[in-house]
Amino acid sequence: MWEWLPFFLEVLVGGLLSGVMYSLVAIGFVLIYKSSGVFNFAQGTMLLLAALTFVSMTERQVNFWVAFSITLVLMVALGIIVERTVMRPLANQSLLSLFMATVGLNYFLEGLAQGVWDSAVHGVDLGISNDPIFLIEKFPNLGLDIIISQFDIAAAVIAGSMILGLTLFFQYTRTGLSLRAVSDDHMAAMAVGIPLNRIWAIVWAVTGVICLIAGLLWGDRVSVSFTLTAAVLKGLPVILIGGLTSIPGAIVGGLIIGASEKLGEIYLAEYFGGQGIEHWWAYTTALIFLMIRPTGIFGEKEIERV
Amino acid sequence: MNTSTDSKKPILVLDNINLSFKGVKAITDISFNVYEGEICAVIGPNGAGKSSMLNVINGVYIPQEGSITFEGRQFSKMKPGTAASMGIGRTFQNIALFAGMSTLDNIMTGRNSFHKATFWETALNMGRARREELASREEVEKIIEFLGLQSIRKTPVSSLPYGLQKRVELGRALAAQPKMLLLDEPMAGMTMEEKLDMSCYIQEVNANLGTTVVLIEHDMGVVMDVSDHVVVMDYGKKIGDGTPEEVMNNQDVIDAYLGVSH
Amino acid sequence: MYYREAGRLVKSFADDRRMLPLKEDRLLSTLFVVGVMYILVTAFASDYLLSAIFIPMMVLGVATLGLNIATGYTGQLSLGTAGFMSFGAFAAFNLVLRVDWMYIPLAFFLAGVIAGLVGIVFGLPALRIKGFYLIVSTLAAQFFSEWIFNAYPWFLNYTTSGVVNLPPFHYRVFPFQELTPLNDAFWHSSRGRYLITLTITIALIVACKNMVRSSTGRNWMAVRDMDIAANVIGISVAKTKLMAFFVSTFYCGVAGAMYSYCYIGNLDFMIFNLRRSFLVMFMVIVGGLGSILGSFLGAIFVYGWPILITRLGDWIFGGGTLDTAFVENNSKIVVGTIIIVLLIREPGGFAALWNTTKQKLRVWPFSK
Amino acid sequence: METFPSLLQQHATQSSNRTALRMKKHGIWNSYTWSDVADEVQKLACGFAATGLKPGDKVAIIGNNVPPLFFSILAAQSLGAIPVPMHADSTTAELKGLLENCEARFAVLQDQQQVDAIYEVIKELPMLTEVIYFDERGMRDYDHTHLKSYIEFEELGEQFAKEHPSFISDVSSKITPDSEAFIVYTAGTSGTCRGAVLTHSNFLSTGQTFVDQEGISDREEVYSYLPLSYASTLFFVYALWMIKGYTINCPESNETILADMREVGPTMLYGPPHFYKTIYSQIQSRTENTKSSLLRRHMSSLMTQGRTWLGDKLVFSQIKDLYGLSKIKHAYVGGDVLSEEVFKFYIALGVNLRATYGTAESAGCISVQDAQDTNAEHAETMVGAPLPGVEVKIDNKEICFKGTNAFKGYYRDEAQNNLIVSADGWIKTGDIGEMVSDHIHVLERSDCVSKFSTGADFMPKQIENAFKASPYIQDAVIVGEQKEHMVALIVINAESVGAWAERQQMQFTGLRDLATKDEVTALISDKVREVNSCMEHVGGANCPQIKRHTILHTELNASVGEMTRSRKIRRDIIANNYKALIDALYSGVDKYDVTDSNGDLVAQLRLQTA
Repeated sequence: MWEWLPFFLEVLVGGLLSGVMYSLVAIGFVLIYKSSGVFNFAQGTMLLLAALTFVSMTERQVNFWVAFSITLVLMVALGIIVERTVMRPLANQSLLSLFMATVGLNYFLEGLAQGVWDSAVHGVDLGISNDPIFLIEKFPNLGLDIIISQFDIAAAVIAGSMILGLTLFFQYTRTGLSLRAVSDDHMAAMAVGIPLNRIWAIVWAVTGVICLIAGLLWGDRVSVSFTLTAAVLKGLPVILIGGLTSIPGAIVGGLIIGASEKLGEIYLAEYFGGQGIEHWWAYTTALIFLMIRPTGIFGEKEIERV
Repeated sequence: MNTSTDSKKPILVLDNINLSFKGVKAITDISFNVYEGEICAVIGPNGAGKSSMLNVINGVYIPQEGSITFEGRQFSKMKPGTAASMGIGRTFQNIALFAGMSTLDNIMTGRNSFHKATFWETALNMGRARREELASREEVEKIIEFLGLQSIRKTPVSSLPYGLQKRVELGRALAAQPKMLLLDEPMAGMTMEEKLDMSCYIQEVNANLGTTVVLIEHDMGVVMDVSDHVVVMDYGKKIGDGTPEEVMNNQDVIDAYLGVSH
Repeated sequence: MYYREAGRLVKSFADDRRMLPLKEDRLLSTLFVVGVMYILVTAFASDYLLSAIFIPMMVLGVATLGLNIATGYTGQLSLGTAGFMSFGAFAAFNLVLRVDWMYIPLAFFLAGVIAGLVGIVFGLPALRIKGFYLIVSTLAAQFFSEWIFNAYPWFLNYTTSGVVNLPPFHYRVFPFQELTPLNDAFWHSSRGRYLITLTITIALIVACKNMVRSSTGRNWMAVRDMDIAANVIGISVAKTKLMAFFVSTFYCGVAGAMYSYCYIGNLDFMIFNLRRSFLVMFMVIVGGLGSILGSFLGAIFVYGWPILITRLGDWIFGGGTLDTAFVENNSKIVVGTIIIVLLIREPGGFAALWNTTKQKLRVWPFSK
Repeated sequence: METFPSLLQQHATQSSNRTALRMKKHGIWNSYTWSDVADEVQKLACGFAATGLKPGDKVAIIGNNVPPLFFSILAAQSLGAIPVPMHADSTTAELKGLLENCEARFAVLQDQQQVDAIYEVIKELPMLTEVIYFDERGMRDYDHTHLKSYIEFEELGEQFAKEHPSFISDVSSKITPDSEAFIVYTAGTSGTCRGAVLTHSNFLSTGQTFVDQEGISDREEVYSYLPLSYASTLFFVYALWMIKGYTINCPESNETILADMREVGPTMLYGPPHFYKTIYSQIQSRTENTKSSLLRRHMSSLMTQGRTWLGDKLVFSQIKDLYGLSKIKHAYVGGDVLSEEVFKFYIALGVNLRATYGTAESAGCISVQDAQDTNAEHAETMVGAPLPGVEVKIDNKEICFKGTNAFKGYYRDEAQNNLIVSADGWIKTGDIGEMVSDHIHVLERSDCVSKFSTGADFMPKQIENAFKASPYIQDAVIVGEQKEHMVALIVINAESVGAWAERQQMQFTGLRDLATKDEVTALISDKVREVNSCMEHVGGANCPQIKRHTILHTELNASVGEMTRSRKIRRDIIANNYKALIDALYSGVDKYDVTDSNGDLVAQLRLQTA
């Protein structure tokens, strides 16, 4: 009677693994939301830009690591520039206009990325083998007959370690503490002499890095092209489920979305006249979560002072 | 108007209200009555929970315990909408005007409950919508005249000086023709003349329209002049309740006030 | 400067709440609408101008106005505009297809209503979810629409290609049309479609103006500016938000219907994608949040810029030198930049610029 | 020969549907046609009759110029009673004095404010039998034994009308041009008020000649915000209105006077100097606020070269429009002298501004400027030839007149009558002047010629006007009577100085603060030196100088009598109120502390030496 279980687990694990990727991207969102108080809509394109830059260089026979580091520098620079030229002038503006600014930025970067490089579809090869692993062979005693994509694991590991690093960094370093102070209350943070601008710069730089890593991993998985941006948009339901300001929330949210997506696709698609529900399923999941908990799992309800 | 509260029947009864945010007590076991047609001042040091008290009365905050009885209807949790529809008007400590609109429109929104026309009636500017607009405008103009706002009728409120904004907010509350007005520090940060004007307006509303007024005020002078009934709060507790004179001779009140500076 | 304003006595409240209080404005706008838009353009504009410039600009303007009602007037962010447009488009198509007495304008109207109802459904979360969280709901609407019309071929009348050419109007523009000299063919021609679009657009503008100058609009803006205060003075925030969503998506729906019928002349769910939602949002930002005029200025600019570039390119370097990719990226960069600059310098968008100039002229030669 | 009631009947019959009166209320302009006016007057008249108003009774009319008060005046007059207009915000004491002096039997009040003013003294005025108020607001809890609301008054009237339908017309038909039409109390910069008794013909015959001479049409839009308590207002607004039947427009509130005037766009305007001064100062300071060099250039060249065609199209017609002056055909300034600079400015701007000359005793008008005067040397003080039917002579420097506008005498003040009315009917105006080619040139009010202790004369008002020309200076008071030199008390114009201070990036809280700022004191000191040097220029090296001056921390206050209601300063009262300060100025100290009643420091004034 448990014959459905292995397959279920297989799907679940697959989902969770890809969920890790979402978490990675989501953390980028969360960091910026904590510091600048805005959902950085441009992240998708930043990611595309990173991947595209890297690929275009490697395609031009630039050594992998050279290309990697150049892109890294560029992304960091981009992050800082954006913070200087867009976010800072708009500091303590309404959430709406901040968001719209990132939307505009997104459009701008899109034009830039495809203007500088091109809008063709590229493949990335990070040299990670994509052979499936038959769990039953590796660990017979588990007795689970599941196939897991090696690439997914690798990606998950990279992403996971990155997440871990970031989490530690923002949990324990001074910058991290200041960041939390900032996200709690800009004014107060400034009052106690926390250099807002530096925090912002750092955060945006870090986001740049995240974009590069995620961009490459994703690029290898589903090729570098415009579709990346849409994929990144999934970061939105993720952090909404997690609660906009919570790093752990981002991780959990990522896993939830990843899993629910795969499961939904396998088990529910048929009830919805065929395939393709993954486009909206994630958002519906998020919606359901929000209806139950309007501020996400880890997000806390703020009292409206009047 | 009258000073002997016993002869009057209460319009608002608060029965041991308890309110806390995330475990932090804001209001503890507060009970008091507000009598029909009186001006009741709620006073107390900053952070005594006065504003929270008003927020409880018109349902912005939901108290964990206690009940609110307004005109004989008892509520354990009042909703802002209900409060408004029952005739409770309100102004806020830090002005809560609609920044994007003119003085006129702000006061007009105060009359929303009189507008029965559906959105499509307004879209087609049909008879009822048009009539209601004109009727409201007429009423609002009376308020504008009463508060002397003629010269800023069409000025966006965001560009008005503080004192005037407070007046506009009062106007918006009046537009709903409330039975009871909750005024949260209506004279805070005003010049002496502005304060005098404001207290005149409040007293006239109370006298001529018979509106019951509950107001929070720090300026003891003003409180003593205008109010028939004073409730004193400190650290979320009620420490005094009675006529101004009674309250002023109440030892707890004196102690509490020696602590705070004006 | 621009008008003499001394000696204007407002003699009644009715006068005072006119759409255009100054009679010069009334005169000019009537002249513009009747003289220019109806007579001159209809008479002399080329097919290209009509079907590639005027019609799409008006249609997109209406969509922008729709989004503006939700976002600009009520402060509810929405990324589902294109999705709602597609609901309108498909509704209109199926109404005309399946109800044989259906007249085009009626179909458009009902399409709007249906889109509006969908809008309410996806707006419902707004009652529980606040502010920014809401966009997940609208995104869901967007992707849901993209999916459903793909997943259920019934909507496309089982066309395999995914694109259907629209059924001919069959004398369905208005009753007793057969009695008029203007036949089916005319209404299919760019002129006919232009006239339909123009008329509907103007009607929708007037309706919107009526709403925003009445209690409806005031409640929207109250909710936008400070929903707690709105609630305290007795405005039902929930009702107001849903109403705004309905009206907003109604406009988008009608825009969608016109988009497919009057502009591209076929029905294709691929074009109502997220990117289009964003284009419309750009139009709102550039044109100006909470402004009817702005909605159209924005639409004209964002839609017109690439065309302008291409034209200029052809004119300077000779035909077809600028490849579409360049034009596209160029306009992305330009529009993106303009959005950011506007948000920093003039959050009110083009409309605000226009109004400040007007104000300057009023107090000319003084500065304030 | 007409009377006010008969004129009303004419308009009511001949042009019944033409607008007689407009008043902005609740943001819109409500109109009364002539037949409306007639009806209202009829109602009120019946009310009066019903409550026993007899011909010759005095009716105090207390309030601003709002339609109901116009109607009350007409109503009283059509019963042969004598309206006595009084100022809306007079103090209780003032009102009591006036009411007693004129033995008013009726008082018509605008609203609660006036009721409050006389409420407690009603009992002390046995003569006063009926008190009627118009505005219901705030009146509910008053004891109504001595009060009647307009409503109940009107009901009595209707009752009466039923019983005696033709009563009013009968009575009004008996009124002759020579019967009393008004008692007007002289605002008098000098001491106590006296009631000048004026007849219908005083106003109407003079008015008729005035409109003929000036070509006033019956299509004029007249803007009227001035209280009706001045003879000049009664002449220029009320009398001319009744003669020509044009339209009067009244503003919504005192704060909206200028804004509403723009909405009206009047074709005819009468105002005292400070009204024109206010607009002038606003234009000046707004000009300095703009960055537009174009505007600056044109403005600076305006006074020297006048208007160029371009300048007019680009700048001046716009400015006129902004202040509702673009349709002006006739603008009159009266009651006092408008400072030369301001006067010249309006002329240059293309506003047809004419100085008029008149006193309460002359029904508000003796003469008006003509083109010849406006181009003359001292245009602002050349007030034209006497109106037809009015004679003027100079009797040892003092201007005297007689003629159709000569009043009947002061009410119950024989002594004063004998003092100013000579046996052969010449009436002393008390103003010093000369005839320049049979045009009157007003030099100074006699009671304002001051003497130094040295015995030398000086004329403070001329110097004060020189100061008032500056947009930064609202009022100036020159003191020097029985002293060896002059000192000046200056009141700065909060608005324009404030704007100026903002341009200098100064921090300040208000007038009180501005008045003691270094920058401001410097600004004013310059002006003082300027005035001194120009006096030297005119009067030679050894002419009197302003040795010391200070900026007051507040405006002069009409309610404590420092100014007349028309904002003419009352030097004697000011000298008295500010005695300590003035002594300090003479004593030579350079600081003066102003303290309030309980001794707290209000402001520390800076006493400057020029």
